[in-house]
Amino acid sequence: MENKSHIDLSVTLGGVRFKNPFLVASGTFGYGAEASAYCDINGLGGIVTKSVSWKPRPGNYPRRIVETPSGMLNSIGLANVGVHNFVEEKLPYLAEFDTNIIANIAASSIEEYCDVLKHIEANATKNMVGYEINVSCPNVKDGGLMFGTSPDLVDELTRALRKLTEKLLIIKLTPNVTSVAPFAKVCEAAGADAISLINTVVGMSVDVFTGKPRLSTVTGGLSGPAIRPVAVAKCYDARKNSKIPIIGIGGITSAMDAMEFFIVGAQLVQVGTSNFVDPNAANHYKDELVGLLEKKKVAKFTDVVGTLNIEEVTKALGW
Amino acid sequence: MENKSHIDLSVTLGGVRFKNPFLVASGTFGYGAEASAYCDINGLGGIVTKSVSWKPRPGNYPRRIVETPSGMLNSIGLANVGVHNFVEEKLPYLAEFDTNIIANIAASSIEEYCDVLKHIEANATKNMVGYEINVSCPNVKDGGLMFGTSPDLVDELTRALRKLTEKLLIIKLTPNVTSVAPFAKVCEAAGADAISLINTVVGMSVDVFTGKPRLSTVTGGLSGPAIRPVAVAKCYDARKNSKIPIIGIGGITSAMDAMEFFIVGAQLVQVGTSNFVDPNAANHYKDELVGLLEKKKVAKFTDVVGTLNIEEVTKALGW
Amino acid sequence: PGQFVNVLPKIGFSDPMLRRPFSIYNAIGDEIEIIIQRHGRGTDILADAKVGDVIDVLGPLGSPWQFDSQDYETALLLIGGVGVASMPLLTKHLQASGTAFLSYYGARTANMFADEYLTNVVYATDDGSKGYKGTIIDKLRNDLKDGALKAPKLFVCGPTPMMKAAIAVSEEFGIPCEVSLETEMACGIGICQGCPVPTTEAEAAISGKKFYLVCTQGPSFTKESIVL
Amino acid sequence: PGQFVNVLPKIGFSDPMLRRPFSIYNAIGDEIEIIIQRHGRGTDILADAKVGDVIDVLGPLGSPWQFDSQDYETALLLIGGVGVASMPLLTKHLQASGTAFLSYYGARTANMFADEYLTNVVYATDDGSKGYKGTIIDKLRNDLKDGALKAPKLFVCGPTPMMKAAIAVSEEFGIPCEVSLETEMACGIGICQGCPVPTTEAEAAISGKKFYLVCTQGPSFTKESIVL
Ligand SMILES: Cc1cc2nc3c(=O)[nH]c(=O)nc-3n(C[C@H](O)[C@H](O)[C@H](O)COP(=O)(O)OP(=O)(O)OC[C@H]3O[C@@H](n4cnc5c(N)ncnc54)[C@H](O)[C@@H]3O)c2cc1C
Ligand SMILES: Cc1cc2nc3c(=O)[nH]c(=O)nc-3n(C[C@H](O)[C@H](O)[C@H](O)COP(=O)(O)OP(=O)(O)OC[C@H]3O[C@@H](n4cnc5c(N)ncnc54)[C@H](O)[C@@H]3O)c2cc1C
Ligand SMILES: Cc1cc2nc3c(=O)[nH]c(=O)nc-3n(C[C@H](O)[C@H](O)[C@H](O)COP(=O)(O)O)c2cc1C
Ligand SMILES: Cc1cc2nc3c(=O)[nH]c(=O)nc-3n(C[C@H](O)[C@H](O)[C@H](O)COP(=O)(O)O)c2cc1C
Ligand code: FES
Ligand code: FES
Repeated sequence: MENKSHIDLSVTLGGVRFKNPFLVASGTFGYGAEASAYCDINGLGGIVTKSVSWKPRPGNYPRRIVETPSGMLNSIGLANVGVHNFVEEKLPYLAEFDTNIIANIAASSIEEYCDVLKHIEANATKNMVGYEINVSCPNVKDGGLMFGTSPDLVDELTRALRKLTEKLLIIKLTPNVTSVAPFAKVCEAAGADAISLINTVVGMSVDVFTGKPRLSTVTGGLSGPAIRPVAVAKCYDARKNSKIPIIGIGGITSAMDAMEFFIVGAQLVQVGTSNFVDPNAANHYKDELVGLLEKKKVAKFTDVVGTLNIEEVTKALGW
Repeated sequence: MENKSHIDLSVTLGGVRFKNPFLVASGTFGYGAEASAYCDINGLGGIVTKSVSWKPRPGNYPRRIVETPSGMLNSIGLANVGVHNFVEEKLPYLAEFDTNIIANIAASSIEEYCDVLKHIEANATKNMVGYEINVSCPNVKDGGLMFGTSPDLVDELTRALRKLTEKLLIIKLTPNVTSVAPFAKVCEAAGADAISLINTVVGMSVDVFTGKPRLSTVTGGLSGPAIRPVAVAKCYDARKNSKIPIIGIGGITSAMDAMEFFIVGAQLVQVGTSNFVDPNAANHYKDELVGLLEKKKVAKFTDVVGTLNIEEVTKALGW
Repeated sequence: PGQFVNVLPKIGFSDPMLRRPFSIYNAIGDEIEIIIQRHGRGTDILADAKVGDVIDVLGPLGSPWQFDSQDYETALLLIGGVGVASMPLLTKHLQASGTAFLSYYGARTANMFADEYLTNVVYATDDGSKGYKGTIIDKLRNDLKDGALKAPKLFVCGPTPMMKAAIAVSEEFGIPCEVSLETEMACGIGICQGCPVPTTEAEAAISGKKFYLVCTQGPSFTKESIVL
Repeated sequence: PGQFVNVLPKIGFSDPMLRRPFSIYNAIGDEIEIIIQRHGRGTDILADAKVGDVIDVLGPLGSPWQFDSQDYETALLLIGGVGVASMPLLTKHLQASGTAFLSYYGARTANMFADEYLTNVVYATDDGSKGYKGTIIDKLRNDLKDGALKAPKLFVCGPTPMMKAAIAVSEEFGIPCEVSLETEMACGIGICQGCPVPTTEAEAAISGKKFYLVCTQGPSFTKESIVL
C-alpha cells in the first residue's frame, strides 16, 4: 500500500501535513473501527469523523436512505455517540493509526459548538489535527440548515471557535444557498483555515404507491455522483471569490473525479458515498492519482492544484 | 394514440384546459417542427417553446453539452430565432397542432420581457394559451440569473407582465436559491397563474487532461434524472409555502417519476432532457400514467394531485 | 448461518449505484451461492448475469442467527418465500451440532419451494398443492398446540406480516423467537447508519440504544429486542 | 450516404443516459451496420453487446454528403481511421451514378484498415506496411501535383488534424472539399442545440447564422461554410 512512485502526494494545509489529498467524509466512514476490516486506514490522507454533538443522538426513525439516479438521499439525523464517548473511545482508537483525524462537529447553538470543541480540545490525541464544523446538515430539524444559510451566523460561529483552538478550523459549507461566495469570504475573514464543500443537496423522493415521502423526515440530503457537477461549480465559485483553502467534496468516484476539484483549486478532497460501495475507495483513488500525475508528467501533486485554464475557453467567446 | 381508457387525464389551470398533464419543456423540443417526425405532437398536453428574446441569439460557442452521471450540463446560451421570426413562422406552424402552446420568454430587462410578450400577444394564434417567463437561465452572462435570485425583481417583473395579458402567466423559477418559498409567494401575490420549477441547477465539469472547463461558459445548467430529487423537494417547498398552482419539471423519465410531482402538488409536468433520448417520451409517460391510475383505482388524474401524506411518516417521528 | 453479502449490480456505473444485500444461501470453501428474487433493476441485472460474468461481492456481513442460545431444544425454522435463503446454512449447523430441528416452509403453491438444501420440512401451501392447505403459521400453531415439539425456538425469515404473526404465535406459546429482517442498506458494514430498526423500550433501557443497525447487529434479532 | 444513427447504450438506465451517434456503415433493406471504435463507456457497452441483444436506435439522421454537386468529376474519398464509417455508402452511390472516384485511406499500420466495402483504394500507412509509407495527405498531395486526377472533389472524414490538413490541400489546389464532423450530441435531431459548429464570416453573411447544427445541417459541410 506504499506509494512506490516518486511523485509527492503530500500537501500542507494550515501548517498540517497530509500524506495524500484523499480524506474520507464525515458520516460515511463511522469512527474508523467499522471500516477497518475493509480499508487500509493508514493509507488515507485523513479521516473526518461522523458529526459529533454534545449529547449522543439516536438519529431519525427509518426510512433513512433512498437510492436515486446516480445518488442517494439520506436523513440519518446526525446519529452519533456524543462527545464524551467520542473522546473516551473513538479518538483513542483512531490514535493508533498513522493518519490525520479531523473531528466534525454538529450542534444547534453556538454555545454547543463551542462546548463540544472545547471538550475535544481538552482531550485531543496526537493525530487529531483539527475540526470540521458542520453548519449545514439539512436533516436535523432543530439546527443545521439555519447556520449554513446565514453569512452572519457563520461569521459569528467561526470567530467564536477560532478563539478556542489553534488546530485546523474547517467550515463545511452547504450548497443549499444562492451562492457560496459570501460564506467563503466570511470564513476567510473570520480566520478559518479552510472551507470544505459541499454537504448534501436538499432532495426528496415519494413512494408513488403509498403516497408518502420515502424518508421519514420528508426531505433529505442528496449525495453521490449526481451532485458532482454541482460540487465542482460551488468550489469554483468559492475559489473565484476568496483565497481560503478549499477541501472539495461531492460525488467523487475516481481519481479523475478528484482531479476536477484539484484543478479548480481544492487542496484536499473527501470521499463520501463511494465508501458505501467500496470502503477502501479513497486508497484506490490515491493509487490512480499517481498514474494520472505520471501521465501529466507532474512531479508533485500540489502542482496541479488550481491550474484551471479558463482563458482559452472564454477567449473563444470574445468576452 | 388516443386515450382508450375511461380515466380522465385532463386538467384545467388558470381556466385553460390541458388534455393531459404532460408538456414538453422549453429548450428541449425546439419549436415543434424538428421533433414532429418522431413525436405525436397532438398527443401532448402542451409544448413550451424554446426561450425567445427580442432579437435572435446565435447562442454560445461550443462546447455546449457534457454528459454527467444521470444528467447533462448545457450552456446553449438561449440560442433562438428572435420574437419576430417566432410569431411569423413558429407560432403559425404550431397552430396546426391540436395542443396547447406556451411561449417561453427570456430577456435581459423588464422592458425586453414586456416587449416580447406584447409582440406575441399581438400575434397570438388560437392555441397559444400563455407565457412561461424564464427568469433563471444560468447560462446567459447579461441576464437570467439576476431576476430569478431576487424576489423583488421577480415581483416587479410579474406585475409588469400581468398587466399585459390575460393568458396564462407562468413564472419559471430557478433552483439556485436558498429557498423557492419567497419566490412562490411573490408570484402568487403578483397575480401569476402558476410557477414552473425547476430550471437547471448550476454545475461544472473540467477536462482533466487539458485543465480546461468542458463548457465554453465554464459553468452550465445540470438537468436530467440526477436532479429529480432536488426538483421534487423544491416543488414541495413551494407547495408548503404558497397556494399558487405548480408545474413540476426536472429529470422526469417515466409516469412514476411524474407521479412524484403530482402527489407533491404539481398539476402539470414538463419533460425536458428525456426528449433527447426519445422525442416521444411525454406521450409514453402519458400512456403509462393511465395504467398507474387504473392500478390506483382513480377515476380522474386530478384526484392524485396534492395527495402527499406526510402525517403518517412524521407521526412516527413524534414531531 | 444468517449472514449476508452485499453485491454490486454493475461495476463502473452509477445507476444503479449501491450494492444489494443477499443472504448467503450456501457456502462451500471459498464459493458462495445466493438466490435472487427479481424485485427491481438491481436484482434484474444480477439475475440476468451469465456464467463467467465478474460480480463484485462484499462479505460475509452481519451477525449469525443466535443458534447457540441455551433457551431451547428444538429449532423451528419458519420460512416464507425467499426468506428461505438464510436457512440452508442454519440447517447444516444444527445438523452438525446435533440439535433437533424442523423446518416450517410456506408458499403460495407447490412449485415455489426452494428446498434442495433443507431437511425435516413441513410444507404448507395456500392452494393445498403441497403439504398443509393454509398458512404455515396456522400449521405451526396447530403443531405447537399438540405439544409434541419439545422446548421449541422459532427462527423466522419471511415477509413482514408473516414475521409479525410468528412473533404473536411465540408470545401465545411463550417460546423464544428470532426474526431476520430486511431493510434498505447502503454500506452493509455499519458506516452509513442507513439501516436502523427501532428497539423496544425494555431493550433501549438496557443497551441505551434507540435503534440497532440491521447490517451489523442483525439481520436477525430476538423478538424482545426490536419493534417490527 | 453520410447520415448517422443515434444509439442508446443501455435501455432503462440513466448512467450513461444519452444516445451515441454512429455513421451508417452499410444498409441493406431495413438492416443497418455500424462499426464502433471503443472510446469510453458507451462504446464499450455497445461493443460488448451480444447477438440478439436489443439495441435502441434512432435514425437515419443528418444530411447526406453533397455528392450531387456539379463542381467535380472525380470524387476523392479521404479517409482517416474510423472516419471510414461513412464511406461505404458513398462508394455505393458513386458507383451507381457512374461517377469516377478514388479512396485515399490512411492508417497507422496494415491491419487497421476496414475496407471490405471499399473499392479503388489508395493506401498509406505510417510504418509502410501497406501502400504508401507516410501520411495519406502526403500521398494525396503528390497525386494532385501529378495532375492525373480530373476535376477532383475531396470528401473527408477522419481526425480533426487530418481534416484541417485536407482543407489546406484543397485550398492549395483550388478544389472543392467537404468534411464530415464529429461533435458531442444529445438529441441528434436538432432540438437540443448542443452540437454547433461556427460558420465562416462569409457563410454567416449569407445565411445569417453564426452556427450550424452538426446533427441536422451536417455532419458534412463544405470547407467554405464552417470553421474547423
Ligand atoms: C439482509 C438481507 C438479506 C437479503 N437476502 C435476500 C436473498 O437472499 N434473496 C433475495 O432475492 N433478496 C434478498 N434480500 C432482498 C434484496 O436485497 C432486495 O430485493 C434487493 O435489494 C432489491 O434491489 P432491486 O434493485 O432489485 O430493487 P429496487 O426496488 O430497484 O431497489 C431500490 C433500492 O431499494 C433497496 N431495496 C429494495 N427492496 C429491498 C428489500 N426488500 N430489502 C433491502 N433493500 C431493498 C435496494 O437495495 C436499492 O437500494 C435481502 C435483503 C436483506 C436486507
Ligand atoms: C456524426 C457522428 C458519427 C460518428 N460515427 C462513428 C462511427 O461510425 N464509429 C465510431 O466508432 N464512432 C463514431 N462517432 C464517434 C462516437 O459517437 C463516439 O466515439 C461516442 O459517442 C463515444 O461515446 P463513449 O460513451 O464511448 O465515450 P465517452 O467519452 O464516455 O462519452 C461521453 C460523452 O461524450 C460524447 N462523445 C465522446 N466522444 C465523442 C465524439 N468523438 N463524437 C461525438 N460525441 C462524443 C458521447 O456521445 C457522450 O455523450 C461518430 C460521431 C459523430 C458525431
Ligand atoms: C449517509 C450519510 C451521512 C452523512 N453524515 C454527515 C455528517 O454527519 N456530517 C457531515 O458534515 N456530513 C455528513 N454527510 C455528508 C458527506 O460528508 C458529504 O459532504 C456528502 O455526502 C457529499 O459527498 P459524497 O457525494 O461523496 O457523498 C453524510 C452523507 C451521507 C451520504
Ligand atoms: C439543452 C437544454 C436547453 C434548455 N433551454 C431552456 C430554455 O431555453 N429556456 C428555459 O426556460 N429552460 C431551458 N432548459 C431547462 C429545461 O426546460 C428544464 O427546466 C430543465 O432541463 C430541467 O428538466 P429536465 O431535467 O427534464 O431536463 C433547457 C434545458 C436543456 C437540457
Ligand atoms: S447498511 Fe450502512 S449502517 Fe447498515
Ligand atoms: S445534437 Fe441536439 S441539436 Fe444537434
